[in-house]
Amino acid sequence: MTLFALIIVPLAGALVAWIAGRRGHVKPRLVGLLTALAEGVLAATALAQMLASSDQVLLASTRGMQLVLDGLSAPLVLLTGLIGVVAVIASWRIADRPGVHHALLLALEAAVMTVFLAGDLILFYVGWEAVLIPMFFLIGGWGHENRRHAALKFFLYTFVGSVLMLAGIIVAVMTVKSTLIGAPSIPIDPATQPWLFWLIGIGMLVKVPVFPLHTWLPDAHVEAPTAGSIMLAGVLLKMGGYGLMRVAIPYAPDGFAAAAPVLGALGMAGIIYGALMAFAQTDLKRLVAYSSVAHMGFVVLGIATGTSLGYAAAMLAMVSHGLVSALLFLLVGSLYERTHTREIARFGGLGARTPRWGGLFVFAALASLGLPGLSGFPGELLAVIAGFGAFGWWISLVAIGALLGAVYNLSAVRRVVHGGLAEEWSALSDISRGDTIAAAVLCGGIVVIGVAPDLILRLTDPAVTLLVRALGGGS
Amino acid sequence: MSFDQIMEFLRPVLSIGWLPAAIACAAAVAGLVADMFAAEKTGVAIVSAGLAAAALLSFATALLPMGPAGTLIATTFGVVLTGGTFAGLAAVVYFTAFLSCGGGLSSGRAGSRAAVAALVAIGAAAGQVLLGAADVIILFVSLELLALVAYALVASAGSDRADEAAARYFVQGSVATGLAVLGIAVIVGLGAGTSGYVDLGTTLAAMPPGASLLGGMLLVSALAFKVGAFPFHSWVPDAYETAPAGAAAFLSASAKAAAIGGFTLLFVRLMTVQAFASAGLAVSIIAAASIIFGNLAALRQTSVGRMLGYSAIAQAGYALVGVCVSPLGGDSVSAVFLFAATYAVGAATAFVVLEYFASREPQWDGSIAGVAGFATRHPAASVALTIALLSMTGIPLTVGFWGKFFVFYGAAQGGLLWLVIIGLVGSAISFGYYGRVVRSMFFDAPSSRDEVGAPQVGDAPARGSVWPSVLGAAVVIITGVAPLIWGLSLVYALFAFR
Amino acid sequence: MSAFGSNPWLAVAVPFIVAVVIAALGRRATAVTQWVAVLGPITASLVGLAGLQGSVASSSVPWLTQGSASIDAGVAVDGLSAIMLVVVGVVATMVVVFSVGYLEHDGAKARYFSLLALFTAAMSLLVMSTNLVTLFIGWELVGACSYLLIGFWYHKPSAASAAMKAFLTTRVGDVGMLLGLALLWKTTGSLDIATITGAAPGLTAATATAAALLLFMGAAGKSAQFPLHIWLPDAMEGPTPVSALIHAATMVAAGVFLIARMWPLFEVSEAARAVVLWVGTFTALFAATIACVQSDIKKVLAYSTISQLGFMFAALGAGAWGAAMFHLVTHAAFKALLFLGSGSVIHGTGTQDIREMGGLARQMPVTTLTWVVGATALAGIPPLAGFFSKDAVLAGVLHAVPAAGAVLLGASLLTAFYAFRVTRVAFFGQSRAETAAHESPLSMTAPLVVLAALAAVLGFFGGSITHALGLEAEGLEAAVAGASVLAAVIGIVVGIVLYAGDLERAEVLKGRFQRVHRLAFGGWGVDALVQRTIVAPAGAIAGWVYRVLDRTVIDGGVEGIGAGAQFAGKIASRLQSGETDVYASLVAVGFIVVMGIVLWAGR
Amino acid sequence: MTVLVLCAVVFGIGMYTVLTRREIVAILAGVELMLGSANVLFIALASFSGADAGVAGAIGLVILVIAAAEAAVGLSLVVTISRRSKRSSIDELTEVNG
Repeated sequence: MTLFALIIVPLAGALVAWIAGRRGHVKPRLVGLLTALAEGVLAATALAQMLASSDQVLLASTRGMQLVLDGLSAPLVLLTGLIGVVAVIASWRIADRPGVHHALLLALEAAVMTVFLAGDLILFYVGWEAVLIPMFFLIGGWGHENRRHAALKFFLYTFVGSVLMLAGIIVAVMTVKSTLIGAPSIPIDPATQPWLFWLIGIGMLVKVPVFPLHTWLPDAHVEAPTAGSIMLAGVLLKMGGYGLMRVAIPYAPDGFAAAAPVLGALGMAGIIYGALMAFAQTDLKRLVAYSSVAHMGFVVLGIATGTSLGYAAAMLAMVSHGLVSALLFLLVGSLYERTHTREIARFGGLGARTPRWGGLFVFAALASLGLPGLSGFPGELLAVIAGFGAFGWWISLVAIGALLGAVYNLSAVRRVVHGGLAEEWSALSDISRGDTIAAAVLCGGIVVIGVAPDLILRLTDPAVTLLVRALGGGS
Repeated sequence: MSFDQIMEFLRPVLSIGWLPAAIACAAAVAGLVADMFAAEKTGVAIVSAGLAAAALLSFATALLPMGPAGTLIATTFGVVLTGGTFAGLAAVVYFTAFLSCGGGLSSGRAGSRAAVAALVAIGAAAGQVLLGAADVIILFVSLELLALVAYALVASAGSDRADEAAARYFVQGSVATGLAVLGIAVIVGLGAGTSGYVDLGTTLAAMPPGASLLGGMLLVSALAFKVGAFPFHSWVPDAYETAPAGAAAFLSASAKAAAIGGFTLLFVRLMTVQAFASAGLAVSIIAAASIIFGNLAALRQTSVGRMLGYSAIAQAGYALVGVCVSPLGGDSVSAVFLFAATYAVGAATAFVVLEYFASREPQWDGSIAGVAGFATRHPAASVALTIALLSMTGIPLTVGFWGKFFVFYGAAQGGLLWLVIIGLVGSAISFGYYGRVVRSMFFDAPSSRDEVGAPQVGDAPARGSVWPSVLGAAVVIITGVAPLIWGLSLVYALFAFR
Repeated sequence: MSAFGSNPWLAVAVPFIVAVVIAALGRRATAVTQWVAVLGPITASLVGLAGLQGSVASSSVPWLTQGSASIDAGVAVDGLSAIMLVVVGVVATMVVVFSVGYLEHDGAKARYFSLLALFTAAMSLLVMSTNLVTLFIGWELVGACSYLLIGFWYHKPSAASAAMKAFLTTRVGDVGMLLGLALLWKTTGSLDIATITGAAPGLTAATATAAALLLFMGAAGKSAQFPLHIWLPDAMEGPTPVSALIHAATMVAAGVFLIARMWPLFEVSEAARAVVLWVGTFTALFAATIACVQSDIKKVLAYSTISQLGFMFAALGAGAWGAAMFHLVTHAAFKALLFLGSGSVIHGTGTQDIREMGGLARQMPVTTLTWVVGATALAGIPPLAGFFSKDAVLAGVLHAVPAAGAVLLGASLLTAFYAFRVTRVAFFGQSRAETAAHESPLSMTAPLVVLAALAAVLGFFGGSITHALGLEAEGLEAAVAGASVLAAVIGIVVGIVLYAGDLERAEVLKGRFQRVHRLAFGGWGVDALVQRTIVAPAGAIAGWVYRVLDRTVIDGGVEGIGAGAQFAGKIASRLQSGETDVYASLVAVGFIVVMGIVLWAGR
Repeated sequence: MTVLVLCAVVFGIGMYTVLTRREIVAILAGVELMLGSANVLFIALASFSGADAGVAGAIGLVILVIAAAEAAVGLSLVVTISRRSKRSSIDELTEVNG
């Protein structure tokens, strides 16, 4: 029941928020916040129920769908619950149709939950596409200058990827004669698998996004409202990595084996390329957007190793990126709200004028560059270790990427937080209280996972081991 | 009484296959009479009521617990299949016709609305017959009746552009009719007057393969024209753009769904004959060409109606994807029927919203850019249009997804993965133009504020009501979500081919 | 003591909690919290002392587990880490106390003291780790604290750049170290230090060398060895107490500690040891030459630190890692003393340029006295601490590779020279300042006195230090000691004589060797070279790739596909010309084509 | 055989008329020619293949009726157009395109 509630509660909340939106601006916000909080509590409850079950799997089904919560989805469901709250807080001061805005946010959350909880392929795809609609409206309705183009580009680009995925899913379902997600009982013809893997995987790789299928991301991020960016980077991108592990690889393990080197190369390319591109940016939000490309490169790299360590790396990297990118977008959004610009060159010296914001931004940058002790590091470490086992010295390229990661993050700090304060910001106020609380929660998460990554791995371990065993690989 | 008992009780009534068609025709006549003696509005309302009754009746028939494989009604020349399998799609034909008229046909010319409604009702009846035709002659007659209704509907707009489109449609249609008559001449003539589907297989097999193939493909081409597939498509954008939106709703939904159904059933028969072995390939190429052409050409359109016209060509292509594997039997035929139904509901809703827009925004020129800001002024209709367009794109949670999913699933099973991929990518592209409408409605500010709400002088169109749009959108969503809750088998239940 | 002995985590936890508390209480509470900050380092040194008594339990928890693979986070205190803990604890305590006076009027004190406490926690973690991953965590965290403290004064653009440079340069080494970790995991299946060192003899020479060199990369970055030394002089932009703690006594010595810690691995690879030796030796001489010409008092000390670390690496490379650790300890004392002394001078005079000082001995007696003790120790004059440890280093290197030893001897001559050059110019002679300097408050002079005392006596504890490391203590060698003292004396004399009076003689010399001077002043051009060949192109390349590849090619391709579809649509809709005859013929032609396909396919 | 040739020729003429003439009325005539010839073809083939004369006749009659209805609708369209916009050639009917 909890699993159904995870999908239905935000939907109901969306409806209420939408209705409440017709009676003033405060009510929909409260509805949004309460629903998001309830969703977070539900996620935690579901997790507790899962842990209490004997095989660490929670199932629920109707005649039309099956929902599953296991180690692979649990961290992401929790993450979604958390990021949902942050997104609501981040959009607290939206004065333009707040009811609809919050309704869309909650609907988006429900859709993402559907993806992570889906136990059958049809439902998985339904959620996958359903995500696009609220996101399309969030970008287009509350975005910035170029939102019209960005909204459509986001939709079309990812949609093209997902219809190819649908073609793959159709083939898989046709062969396996079941829509339930899991290792297929009827193995798929090895000759089919190579192209089947890419067919299914392409939609996920676009979503991740992997180099060179990434260019929708910066456009979407730059134009999206803060809450949209937070959801997009925080949870939507995770659908890609999750889909690869949950669907693409189990259905076409041989195809994956053949594709693994290419995937690994794409992951590494993303790490270096994303960092390099982030370094080249003059727009702070675009910089953060490109950093996602780099971070998600570690996810792809980890998955590409096909080992349980690599999977663990991917899970950790996804959770971490969810927290870190949400924090960064929250901060950038908060800054934009007060300055109405994202132009890095116009900033400088904000650390002195807005110490709270500055401190948080420095923290976020350090987390983003993978500082040990913070959440980014365990994932990157495992990805490097697992990658070294799988790809050998090629991994030194990742090391270059890690270096570049420090370059763009620190140069952002130098250009925004350090230095002399520009005249125009001499009266700038510091980050709002609500945003501070949201940021503090994220920071807390980042530290906790950085200090005790085993909390996540203990959840994922059984599921990952099972998945990798099906691949025929060891640890 | 349980549901089953009620249905058993009603069975004698529900089994009368021609009853919905008769009701529709009667309503058409009653509507015309009412138009003469009472208000035009009353006439339209009477026709709408008749269509609603016909739709409900067909729907109830479709729900009949597994009856005989359709009731065979003897006619002068052969048989018409009704009930069972076809009732589901027939219900959709009537329902979309009902949606078309339900809004009062407000965007049509004053004075002609009741006549248009009557035409729609007659057309819907013809559609039901076309759908259930089990005889080449019946097929031909209903096809022609539908065609004549269509010409008249396009012309009913009363504008120069509509006249022109109707004339061109007519000329093209006549050529297609010529092809159909030639086909009948060959098939029925050489077949010693046998026109029933039951014997069609044996008759054709006995003929020289070349002759049977020629006759069959002539008929197929005539049907492809009615469906609006490439390269028989040219009339579609013109007609959809210039016809009154309510009439266009009928053309794009009821007429097309019926044509697809008729096409499928004829094709399934033809494919039993050895000589037609390669016809499947031809249809799949037509399908691919329609998808590619329709989707690409729609991208450049500036008028919403015309864009929907081009998109309808692509949608015909998706239907044909299902048609070319329909000879696989059972589920494949159901898939095409399902697709036709889902598309029809979506298209009807879209055009009904356009009609509503046209009636409420006299300044609107029908362009995509012109709908800017409608979302704030007409939220319900805008949301309805969005839902309809998403459904036609094939996005999940709308019924359009299920239609496409099953059609493509069937095609994949038939080994046509290349066609599946073309179709799916085409679906993705389609949001490139559907999305532009949504974007314009929701994200763009109206270009000039002062025109808005300017009092209209003279021939004011009736103020259309929004409920048909909402109803259509609700059906799209409810039927789109329901299978997730009650299972996929629900999807098939109405359209099971048995 | 037993409480500290049984809970080694306290050395990490207490400073960490202190850091959090200080940060949370914010700027209003700094009057109290600045004193709370000493709790951290004191705890660390107590744990270290407990460790020296051999009474510390080890403790570990699983940190990352996946299936059968497991990485534990563990701490334990053995002799090596106990020594480091005490060094860290004592110096940090002094620095905290000193900072109270030094930063009396700074508005961001909370951040400062919080970071100092955090640094202590990280450093404790680094030195106590039983696992390379935890070590690496501490390793990076001290780097981050260093970064944040160098850039402590937000408004100074030079500080911001220096902070970034420091982090990035050390990060170059760190990514090498990360790869080393990956390699060790692959070959030994563990990152546990004991496991690795146990397995080291079984490794192939190539693997051991690769792993050792990768670890050395990290060490070289952290300890500012050539060519990764370029960050340390710039790091002087940070507050001076920070320089004393992080960039002189503790963090920069972590590289030495790492190699000492992983010694069995280095023992296997002769090639790696040779690299360590020669990099250390070269750096010692190289940095000393630069230190001779700097005019910024902190820059001199910075290059001196680089040079002294070079001594330690040379000793490591020569196999005398006990000597290296000994020198690390004494160096921590006298270099922290010198830095804090320079801080006191800067506090008193308001300048860092020694040419603007002079005659401080009268105005700042305590500072001067302690400074002279530190300088003498640095120069290596008995019986001060530097003499003993440097002697041990020289002896070790001379025995292993005499040529390197000779170079180091030259370097120690230069060391003595620059130490007393600064002493002479800044503290004696006529004052060149426009305003009179003043002696610093007690909170600043007290740490100076304590450290001076340590710098004076620590040399006598060489035996116990080597003993604590589990090594045999070696006595002084008269020949080496003599040569070393001789070199030191020559250096001191030259320094004092050359800079006596009004710097005229030095100016003459400088004028004669102007080009050499300029080169040496600029660090022999290494910095400029890196700037020209790596830093500047990186930005340009990134910009170019973004514009050309990302925007034009990739995204242009994507948008191009869209535009292409639009164009195709334009062509397609041109078919729809509006001509009735064309439409009608399409039906006929369409039929013919369909028929053609059917016939063709049905052949 | 003669009938077949006749039908082909007449159908061809009809088609040619539809495709080449510019006046709508002429096109209408062409259409009628096509339908008529096809109808004749049907009757011929039916009698050729020995179909029941009654059935064949009835079908022929139906086709005839349809053709007539078609003509009626077509003519009314022509009348409407020429009345409303004074156009009679298809060359003037190219406003709706793209």
